[in-house]
Amino acid sequence: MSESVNGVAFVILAFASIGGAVGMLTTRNIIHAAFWLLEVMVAVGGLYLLLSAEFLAVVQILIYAGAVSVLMLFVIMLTLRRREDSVRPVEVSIGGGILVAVFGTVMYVAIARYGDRVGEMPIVVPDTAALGELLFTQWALPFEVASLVLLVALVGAVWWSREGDDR
Amino acid sequence: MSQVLAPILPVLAAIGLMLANGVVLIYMLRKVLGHLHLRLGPVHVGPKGVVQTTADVLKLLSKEDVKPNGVDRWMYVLAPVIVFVPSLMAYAALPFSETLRITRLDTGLLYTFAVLSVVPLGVIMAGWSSANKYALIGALRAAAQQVAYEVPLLLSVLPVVMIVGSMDLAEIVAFQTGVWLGVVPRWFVVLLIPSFVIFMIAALCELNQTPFDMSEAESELVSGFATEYSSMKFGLIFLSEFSNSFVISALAVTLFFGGWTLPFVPDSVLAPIAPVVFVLKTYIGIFVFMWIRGTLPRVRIDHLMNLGWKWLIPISLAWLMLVGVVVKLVAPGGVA
Amino acid sequence: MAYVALIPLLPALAFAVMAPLSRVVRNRVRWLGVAGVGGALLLSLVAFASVWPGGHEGEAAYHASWPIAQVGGVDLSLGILLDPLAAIMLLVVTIVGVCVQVYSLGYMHRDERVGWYFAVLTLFTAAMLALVLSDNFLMFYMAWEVMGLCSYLLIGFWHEQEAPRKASQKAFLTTRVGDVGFAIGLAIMYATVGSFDFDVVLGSAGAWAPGVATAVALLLLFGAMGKSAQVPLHVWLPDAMAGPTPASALIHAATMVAAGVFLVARALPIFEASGVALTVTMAVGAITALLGGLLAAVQHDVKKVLAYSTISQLGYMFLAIGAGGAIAGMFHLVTHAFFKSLLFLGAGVIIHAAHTQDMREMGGLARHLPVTSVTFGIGALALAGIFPFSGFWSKDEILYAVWNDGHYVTFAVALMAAFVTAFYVARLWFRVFTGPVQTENLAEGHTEMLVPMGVLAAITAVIGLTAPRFSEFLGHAGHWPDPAMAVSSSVVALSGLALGWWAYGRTRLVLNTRSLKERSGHAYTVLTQKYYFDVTYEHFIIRPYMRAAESLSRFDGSAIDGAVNGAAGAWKRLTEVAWSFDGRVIDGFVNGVARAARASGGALRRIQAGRVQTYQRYVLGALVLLMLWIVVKGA
Amino acid sequence: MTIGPSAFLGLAAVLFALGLYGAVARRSAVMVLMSLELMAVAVNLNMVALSRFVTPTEMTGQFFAIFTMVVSAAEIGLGLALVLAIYRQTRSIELSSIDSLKG
Repeated sequence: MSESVNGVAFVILAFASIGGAVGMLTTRNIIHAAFWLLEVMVAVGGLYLLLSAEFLAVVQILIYAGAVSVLMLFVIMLTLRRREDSVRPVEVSIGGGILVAVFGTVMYVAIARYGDRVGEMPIVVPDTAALGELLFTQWALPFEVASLVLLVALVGAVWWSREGDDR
Repeated sequence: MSQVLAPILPVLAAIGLMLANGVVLIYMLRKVLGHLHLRLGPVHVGPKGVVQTTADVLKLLSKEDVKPNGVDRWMYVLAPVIVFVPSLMAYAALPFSETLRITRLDTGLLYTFAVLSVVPLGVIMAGWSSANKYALIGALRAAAQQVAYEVPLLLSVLPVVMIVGSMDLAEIVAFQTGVWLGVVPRWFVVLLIPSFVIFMIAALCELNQTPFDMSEAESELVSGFATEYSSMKFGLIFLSEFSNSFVISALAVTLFFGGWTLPFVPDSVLAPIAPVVFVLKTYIGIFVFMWIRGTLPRVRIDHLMNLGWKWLIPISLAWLMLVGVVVKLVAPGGVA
Repeated sequence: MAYVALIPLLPALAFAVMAPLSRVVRNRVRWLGVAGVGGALLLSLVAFASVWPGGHEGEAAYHASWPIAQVGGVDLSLGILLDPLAAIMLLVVTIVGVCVQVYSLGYMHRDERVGWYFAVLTLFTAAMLALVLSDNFLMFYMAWEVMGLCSYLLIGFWHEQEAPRKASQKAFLTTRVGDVGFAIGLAIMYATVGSFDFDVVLGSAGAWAPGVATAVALLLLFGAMGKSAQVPLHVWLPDAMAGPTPASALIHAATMVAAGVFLVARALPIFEASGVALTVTMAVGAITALLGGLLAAVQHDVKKVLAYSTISQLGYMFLAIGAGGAIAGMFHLVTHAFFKSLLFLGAGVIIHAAHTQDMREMGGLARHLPVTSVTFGIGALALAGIFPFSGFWSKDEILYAVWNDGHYVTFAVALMAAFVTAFYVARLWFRVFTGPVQTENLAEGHTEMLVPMGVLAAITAVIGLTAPRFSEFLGHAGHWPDPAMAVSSSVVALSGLALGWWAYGRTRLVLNTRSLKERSGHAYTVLTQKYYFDVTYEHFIIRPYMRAAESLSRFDGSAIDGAVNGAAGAWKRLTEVAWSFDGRVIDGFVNGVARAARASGGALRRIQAGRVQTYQRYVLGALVLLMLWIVVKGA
Repeated sequence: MTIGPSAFLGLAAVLFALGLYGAVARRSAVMVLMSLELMAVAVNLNMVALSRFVTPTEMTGQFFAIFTMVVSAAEIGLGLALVLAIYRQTRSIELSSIDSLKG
C-alpha cells in the first residue's frame, strides 16, 4: 500500500510556483519581482506540506517569506534613488536563454530516463520529532557547522553593511 | 458534501470569529482607552454606545473606495489581503479546547509565528504601493521592528518548548494542567517569568502597539502604512490588526497561562466551557495590551531597536541557556 | 709580571676610547691621554724596580709571548721582553711622554683639534712602549711602523697649511726608504734563522755566514738610519719641525728617532758578527755627527737648530755603538732624550713668547722668561757637554770608548763635533736670551708648561751622575770618567762655547750673519744649502724618478693600455657577435614566448570581462556539457 | 492522478532553469540574488521530494534542505550586504558596474 500526493493540490501549487517564477523574471518592476518570488516560496512551502515535510514548510515560510523577502525589500528600497528606478527594462539574454534551454532539455531527458525509478511513495511518514532527534544526534556536527556559518555570515554582513566611516 | 465542507467549515468559523472579534475589539478599545483616559468613550449610539461599532462598520462599508493616482495598482489592492490572510491563517493552530481547533500541527507554535511573519510583507506592500512618503516610512518602520522583534519573540518561547518537548500548542496546554503545592497553578508564567516578560515586550512590538507604535504614529505619519487606504481596504487592515492582537494574546495564554484549562476545576465541568475560558483569558490579555497602550508614551525608534537587539536578544539567549542547563540537570531524559 | 703588558696597553686603550668620539667630546676628554701615559709611567717604575737588583748578563727578567696567528708555516706572536735595557727605555719614554703630555695641555689648549692631537700622541707612546718591550723583530717592526704613522699624523697635524703637509709626506716617504731596507733585512733574517725572536736570532747570530750577517746588519742599519735621520736619510727631520713643538720634543728628539739607535743596540750581536757593519755604523755616525752639527751652526730657525742638533747627537750614538761603546751610546740616548726634549719644550715656550721661530728676530728673552732661560740653559749646557750636566758624562763615555777602541780618526771627528755642538749651543742661547729685546708682549709659559720643563731640567742636571750605575745595570763594569779625557773634552766644549760667545754673545761686537757669510765663503753656502742633499735628491732621485714615472706612464698609456684596449676591442667584437646572436636567437625565442603568452593572455583576457554573469555562463556551459556527457554516456 | 517523483523533479527542474536564466540574464544584483534563491529553492524541493520517496524515515534530503536553507540564508545576508556596500561605492546595483577586476 502506498500513499499518494493530492494531485489537484500539486497542480495548483506547481502552477503557482512556476507562475511566480515566470512573473519574477518577466516583471519590469523589481519590487514586484520580490513579491513574485514570495509567491514561489509560499507555493514551495505548500509542496513541502504535500511531501509531509511539515517542519520544512514552516521554516520555509519563516525564513524565506518572513526574513529573506523583507531583507530583500529593504535592500531594494535602500538602493532606489527614485520610486521610478524600480521599473527597469527587461533584459533579454539570448545566449543565456539558449544555454538554459539546452540545460532544461538535458534535464528533461535525464528526468524522463531516470525519474520514475522510484515510483511509489512509501507509506512511512516523516515525523517532526524524529527530525529533531536526528538533527541533534546524527547531524549534530553539520548542524553546529551550519550555525557557525550563520554566525560568520552575520558578522560579515554587519561588517560590510556598516557606513564607510565606521569601518 | 461533507467532504468539501470539512476543510472549509473551520475556515469559515475562523473568519466569523475574526469578524466578531474585530467588532468587539473596536468597542472594547474605545471604552477601555476612554476610561483609562478618564473619559467615557462612545455613549450616543445605543446604550453606552454599544452600537457604535455597527455604525463604524456601516460607515466603512458605505464609504467610497478611493484609489489615489500613482499607486501601484495590483499591489495596492493586494496589500490588505496579504495583511489579512496570515492573521486569518494564524487561527489554524490555536487550541480553543482539547478538541476544538481547526487543525492539529506538530509544529503549531512555529506555524503561528511563521504565518505572522508574513504580515510585515503585506505592510511593506501597502506602504510601497501607496506612493506616499508617510506610508512608506511607516511601512518600513513597521517591517523593521517586526523583523527585529520576531527574534526575541521566538527565543522567549523556546524555554517553553524545551520543557514541554513539543511545539504542538495542545500539548503545551496539557502540560500546564494541575497545580504545584496544591495552590500554585502549573502555568509557565510562574516558572518562566523572564520568558513571559520578554514575550510581552516583543509581542507589543510585533503588534505595533503603543508604546511601540512608531509605524503609525499619528502625530508624525498620519496613519502610517494605511494612510492612503479607505473604505473596506482600511477595514481589512484594521481587522487584521485586531485579529493579530487576539492571536498574540491567545498565544500568551496558551504558552504561559494554561490555555483553556483552569486550576481547581474538574475536567467534567471544564470540558463544555473550555473554549469560553480560553477566549476570556485571551480577552484579559487583550485588555492588558490596551492597558499598556493607554498608559505608556511612545518610545523612539532607535531606542526601540537598541532595546530589541542589545537587551532582549542577549537576555533571552542567556535565559535560554540557563533553562537548557537546568532542564538537562533536572530531567536528563526529557521532561515529558 | 703580566702587568708589564699593560704598559703599552694603557695608552693604547686611551687611544681606542678617544679615537671614535666626536671632536668636541674628544677635546673634553684629552686628559685620558695624560692618564694613559701616566699609568704607563707608574707601571714602568714598578717594572724598573723589579728589574733593578738584577744586573744579570743578557738575561731577560721577564719574558712572555702570546701567539696571535699562523701564516704559512710562520708562527706570529706578540711578546713582552722586559730586560734592563727595555726597563730603562720604558722609563725614558714614559717620563718624557708624561712631561710632553702635561706640557701639551698648556701648549695646545687653544687648538680646536687638541683631542685628536692627544689621541695620536698617546697612540704613539703606546707604539713606542710596545717597540721597547717587544721580544721579536716582527712586533718591533709593527710598532716601528705605527710610530711612523703617528709621526706622519703629528707632523702634518696642521694640515691646513702646505708646509706641514709636505713635511709629513717627506718624512713618511724618507723613513719608508729606510723601512724597506729594514723589511728586506727581516726577510733575510727569517730566511736564515726561521724565526723573528730576539732570543733565537741574536743567539745564533755569531754562527751566521759573515756575508749574511753583514747584509742583515747593514739593512737593519739602513732602517735605523731612516728612522734616526742619519746621513743621507736625514733630510726629513728638519722639515718635520713643521709639526707641533711638543710632538717634536717627544717624537723627533727623545723617542722615535732614538728607536733606530735602540734597534742597533738590540741587534748588536748581528753587527758584532759582521764586523764590517760596525765600522759602517761608526762611519755613518761620525759623518752625521759632524755634518749635522755644522748645519745646526748656520740655522736661524730655533727648532731647526735643535733638529740638526738631534741629527748630530744621534750620529754620536751610532758612532759610539759602531766604535764598541754600546753602553755609552745607550747612555747618551738616555741623557739626550731628557735634555733634548727639555730644549724642545723650552723652544716651544720661546716660540710662543716671541711669536717667531727665527733667532734673528729674538733677543734678550732671559729677563722676561726667567724659568725658561734657566731650564733651557741647563739643557744647553748638557748638550754642550759641560760638567756636571748629563751630556758631559755621556759624551765623555763615548769619547772614552772610541779612544779606547783605537778609532783615532773617529775620535777626532767626535771631538770636532763636540766643538761644533758647543759653538751652536752658545750661538743659540746667546742670540735668544741676550742682546736687545726685539719683540713685545713677552710672557712666560703656562704652569703646565713650566713644570715639565723643571722636571726634565732636574733630571738633566743629575742623571749624568748615574753613569757608572748605568753601565753596571746593563751588565758592564762601571767607571767614572778618565780625568784626562774629561779635561780634554771639557776644554773642547768650553772653547766651542767661547767661540760662540765671541761671535754672538758680545753685544758690542755682534757679527751679523752677512759678515760670517763673507768670511767663510763657499763653506757657508754649502752649509746653508745643507750640503746640497735636498738638491741632489731632487736632481738625481726625484726628477729621474718623475721622468721615469712619466715615461712609464706613457708606456703604460701606449703599450699596455693599447694591449688592454686591443684585447678589449677584440672582446667587444666578440660580444657584439654574441649580442646579435643573443638578440636574434635567444631574445627572439624569449620574446616569442612572451609574445605568445601575451597574445594568449590578450585572448583569454576577453574571457575575463569582469562581468559576473559572463562567468556564470561559462560555468553553465561547462555544466551543460558535463550533463550532456553523463546523459549520453549513460545511454 | 499519480504524482510520482518525476513530477517534483520536473517542477524543480523548471524552477531551477528559470532561476538560472534570471541569474544569467538580469543585470540587477538584487535580481540575480533572487534568482539564486529561486535555484536554491528548486534544489531543496528536489531533495525534499527524493527524501520523501527514497528515505522517508532517515529524512536525509530534509536535512540537506535544512543546510541548504542555512547556506542560502547566509548567502543572501552577505550578498545583500555586499550589494549595499557596492551601492555606496558606485551608486548603482547594476552588475555591469562591478567590473573593476576585469582582465
